Amino acid sequence: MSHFYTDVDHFALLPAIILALFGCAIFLFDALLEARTRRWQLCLVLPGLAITGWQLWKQGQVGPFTAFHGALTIDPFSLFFNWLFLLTAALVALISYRYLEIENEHQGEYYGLVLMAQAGAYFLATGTELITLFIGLETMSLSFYVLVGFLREKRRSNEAALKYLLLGAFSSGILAYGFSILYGIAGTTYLSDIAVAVAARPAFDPLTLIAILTIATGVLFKISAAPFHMWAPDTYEGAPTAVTAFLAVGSKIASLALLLRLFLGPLASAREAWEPLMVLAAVASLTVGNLAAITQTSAKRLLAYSSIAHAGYLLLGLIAGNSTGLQGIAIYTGAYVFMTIGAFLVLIAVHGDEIEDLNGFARRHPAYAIPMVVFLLSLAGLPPTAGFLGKYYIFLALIESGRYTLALVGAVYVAVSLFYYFRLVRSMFLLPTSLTVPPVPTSLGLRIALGATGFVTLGAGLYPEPFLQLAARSLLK
Amino acid sequence: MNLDVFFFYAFTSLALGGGLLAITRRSAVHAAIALMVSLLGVAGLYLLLQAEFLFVSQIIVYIGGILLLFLFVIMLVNLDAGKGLRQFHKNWPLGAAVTALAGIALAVLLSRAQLPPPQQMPATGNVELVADTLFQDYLVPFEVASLLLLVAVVGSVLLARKRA
Amino acid sequence: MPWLSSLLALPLLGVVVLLFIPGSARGLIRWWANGVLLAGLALALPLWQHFDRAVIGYQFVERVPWIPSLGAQYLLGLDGISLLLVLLTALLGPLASLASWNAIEDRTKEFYAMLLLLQAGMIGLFLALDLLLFFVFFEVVLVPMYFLIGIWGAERRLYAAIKFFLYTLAGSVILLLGIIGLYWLGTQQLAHPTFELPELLKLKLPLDAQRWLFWAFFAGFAIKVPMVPFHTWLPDAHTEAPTAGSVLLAGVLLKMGTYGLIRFSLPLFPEAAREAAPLLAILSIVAILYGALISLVQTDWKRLVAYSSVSHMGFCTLGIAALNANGLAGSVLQQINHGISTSLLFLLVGFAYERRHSRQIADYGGLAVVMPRFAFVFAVAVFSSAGLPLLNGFIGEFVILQGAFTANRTWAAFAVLGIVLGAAYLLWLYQRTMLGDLRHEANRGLADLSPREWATVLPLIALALAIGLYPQPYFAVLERPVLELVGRLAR
Amino acid sequence: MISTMHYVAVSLAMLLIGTVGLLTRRNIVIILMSIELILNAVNINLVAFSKHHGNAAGQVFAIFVIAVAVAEAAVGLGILLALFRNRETVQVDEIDLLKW
Repeated sequence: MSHFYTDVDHFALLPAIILALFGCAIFLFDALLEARTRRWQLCLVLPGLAITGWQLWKQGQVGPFTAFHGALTIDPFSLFFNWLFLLTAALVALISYRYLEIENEHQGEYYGLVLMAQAGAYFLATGTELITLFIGLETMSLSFYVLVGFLREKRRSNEAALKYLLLGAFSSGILAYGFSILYGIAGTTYLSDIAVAVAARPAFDPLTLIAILTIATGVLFKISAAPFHMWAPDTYEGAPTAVTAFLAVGSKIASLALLLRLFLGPLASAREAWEPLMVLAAVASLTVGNLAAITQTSAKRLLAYSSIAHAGYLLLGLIAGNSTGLQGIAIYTGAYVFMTIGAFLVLIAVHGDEIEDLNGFARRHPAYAIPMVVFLLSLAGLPPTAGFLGKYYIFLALIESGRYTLALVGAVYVAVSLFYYFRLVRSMFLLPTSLTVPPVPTSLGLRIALGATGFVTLGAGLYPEPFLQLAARSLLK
Repeated sequence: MNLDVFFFYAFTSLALGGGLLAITRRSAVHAAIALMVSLLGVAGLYLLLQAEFLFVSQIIVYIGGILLLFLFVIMLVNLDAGKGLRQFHKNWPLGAAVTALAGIALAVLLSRAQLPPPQQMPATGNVELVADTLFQDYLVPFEVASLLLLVAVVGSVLLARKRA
Repeated sequence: MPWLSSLLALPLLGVVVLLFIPGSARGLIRWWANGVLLAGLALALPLWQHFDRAVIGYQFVERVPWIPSLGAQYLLGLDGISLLLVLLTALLGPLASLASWNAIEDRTKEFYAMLLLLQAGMIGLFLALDLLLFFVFFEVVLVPMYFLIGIWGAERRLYAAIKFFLYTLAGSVILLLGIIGLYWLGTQQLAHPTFELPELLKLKLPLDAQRWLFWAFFAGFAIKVPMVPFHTWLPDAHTEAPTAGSVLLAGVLLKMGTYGLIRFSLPLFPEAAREAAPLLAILSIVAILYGALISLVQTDWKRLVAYSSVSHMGFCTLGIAALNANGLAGSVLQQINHGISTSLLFLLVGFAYERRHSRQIADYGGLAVVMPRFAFVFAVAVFSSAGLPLLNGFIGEFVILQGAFTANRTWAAFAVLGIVLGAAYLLWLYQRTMLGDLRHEANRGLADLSPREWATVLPLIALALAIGLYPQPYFAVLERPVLELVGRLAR
Repeated sequence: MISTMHYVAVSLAMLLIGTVGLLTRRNIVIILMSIELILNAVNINLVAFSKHHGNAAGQVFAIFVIAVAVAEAAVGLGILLALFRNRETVQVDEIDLLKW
């Protein structure tokens, strides 16, 4: 091996290589398949993810290390997020195929793009260098733009993709502008060196402030936090439901990883400058997300606004700034993956986007409706579910750090959120069936995903110890 | 007046003037031409900054590639059919106001900014220097960029192709 | 034998088995659910024998680590206060279920599943000695009750169900913040994280922290009781709920608030409690009088009983506000009494509703002519609720008044006025529904109590008489924990 | 003499022009052009800082930004074509970027 591509480098890059290889294989293999046999693509997707997981596991066996002169860092942080991406991608693949068949858009490229998005996300969790992070982010975002527009015949899907692309590209541009300022400050793009340079500058240094403002704008866009959330509802609504789930989970937590890497890394020393901004964004997200969700008539839009509120809770964990807060973010994101995908997969089973479409669903399909109650309780943050633990840790972190008002705001919005989440329960259980009952696209994949998400959401709530241990080991160094 | 200063202002006015024209034109074709002017101005700035490789890339990739793509699409979908319609959002003052506020804030900050002391560029040629940096320090993004372009190709073909 | 866990697990086991019974086998479902609840009662009753009245602290304690990272445990235990409430729950569960035998035709399986879940949640709540576990049960109870009201309730059930849920939840999230705050202070002082009540009782909290935490806990419990400014969810929920829901809501769920105040708020934050007691008392008196006055003008039978709950729970909180042995012991006993008498009232209203499908008082009148046995039982219920001597209500209210009188004579005077008003609206209700001539032809053919209905009301009547005639055993059970609590409050 | 800060100022101006275009125009192709302007603003910064710090990292970053610009334009125009196929205009009122 030459000196600029060592074994260590290879080891650090391997999961992404595997994902890319399987992605390419899927693109090629697709030409051989008929529409009806396309679900065989899962035979490439799932093994690809499994091998990636095997590599991640091997990475986890060694201690933290860096590769490519520090461009990549394999540490508990990266592993935690990569495992979540892996689970997300697997669940999304499982819930997608029947949905796409019904929508008559079952193309192999779909799975390839899912893997490519995950490969991009890999660099968001692992990268510790600005260009790597930027290119990783763009690879992921680009895959998402295409996935959102995947229902090419549907205008809603086109428009959603276009809106997402325009605002996504804009936010990437602003983010890149912030990166360029960081480079201007430090003369290097490696985060560890930038951290030193930023720490050496005085408090409230103008250049650092510009970098913080622009980077915060860019990243808050990506995690759909207010006031940069305006793309989310339309995009979530127009995208194919399986992609909406992927977007709400994969894209959000990958961008969260980027946000944490930047604000707890190079920008950590400027906390007093960015903390007020984050407080504003968090409170705005909670307010906008929760209040706007109340008035929605579309279940997808409702969940979109609720995901804005979840971004607010995650930011609260960052604001608290102690180890409990980080642990809270880890637990919250972990729970978020399962409960959100679970909720969207039930929407896929309902085969309708409007809240009305859920009417009487519990009578027809209790096996989907009952887990949905668990997901919604978890999203609201009630015990005994995984979502409760996330909120518990976030509140604990805020109280530990003396931010009582923020804790109170967060707690009050739990009650507000229950109101709109339970509008879905009301539709499913308390209202009579609507006249037009669409077919339910159940499939083995959907059932497996339902079982897995339901089991984790409830199981982690009833016996959380293993999950807390995992989370404690992941974000704390 | 120093020649450098003259060129700086000349290229700057091209870049910014072209940009302003590009976002205000009614006709998309005119906008594209204005954008070309702007990008040429930016390329000139690269030259002033002794980034020859980027100067060439800017001209080939942007003006040769991206702009052509724009024009191609404009012709294909007959964008100028919409010329008679309203060109700005109903709530454009909001967008403009937000931008103005952000601009003022950033400008004020920028006017107080202190850069670290400047360094001298190594004496090696620009292309060589860029190549060295790219392939030694930035191998990862280089490899990931291939993924990025692959996604772009697959995605744009997928979206643009007619249903079989 | 892990006695308390079995008590908790039995209804859950019942739910699991129930899931495998086909929904069409209604008879089997009914028998099974009622059997499970009855078995739960049979399991709970011997606790009364085995409970050692001389022991200070908790008995039958079971401790299993649950979330070691947080220091939360699966910690169950009983003292005299919780013993009485557990027994009340164990009794009311099967009665509520039995009363619904014919009333629930639609989605029977789901109904009984919810009832069993609710039973597990209620029992767990009174057994939990770990604050986090307590909070989990506090929230868990909401979901089945939401469905009970929302699916099997009356016309405005959708509104009532979500209103009930939201009000309680709004209080409980603030309670959660209080629990977290206490936990955080505890972690600092005890050097290890814990939610264990006996451990947390060792804390020395500064007055300032006590105040904040007291009011946070208060928010959660006061909405649940409900105390007066927060009571507006109660009439809707009680009125719209099916009979079983009303019985358990009034009989058990309301006690969660008062139980929480006695179990947590007072001993954990004694100084803040002393400060807050006058306000608590004033709110209680307002509740007593306001609830009684509103009851006077009700035209809806069930709504009247619901508002009478506001008034009666006011007595329970007044006893708590007295902060002395009589007040507290009377408060606990009155909670039991209210559970008995109000459940009885709701059961009877339910029986009448099943026959006539009307809750309007004006639609009845002279029922004593066609349903003499019903009228007799209703008389017992009304007398018990109004606090007539020789029945249970009298004992509870009397002891509370003693406590209140010791604490502040004015409070007692106003509370007495409440008793008078209570007698007035209850007796007037009796007169309008049972006495006089049969005004409506539709009422002429009404059948009297069936054996199943007798079975549901007899235990309650017997208990009302037993407590009224010979209350000593209950006070004996309460003596230790109440004195212990008074000791803490006096310190 | 022209300092690095001059270039940074030009870059900021360009960024603002792009942002205004993006937030006020309805023609989607012109919005895409605004994004190109923003990315060019980034590049001016990067190249200027690259000279300032005497290393080529900024120029390398700029190359990647150009690659990203190409990719975004390609996908954006692809989506535009798909949309155009379903409706015959690109003056899209529904794509109101400021709506929330």
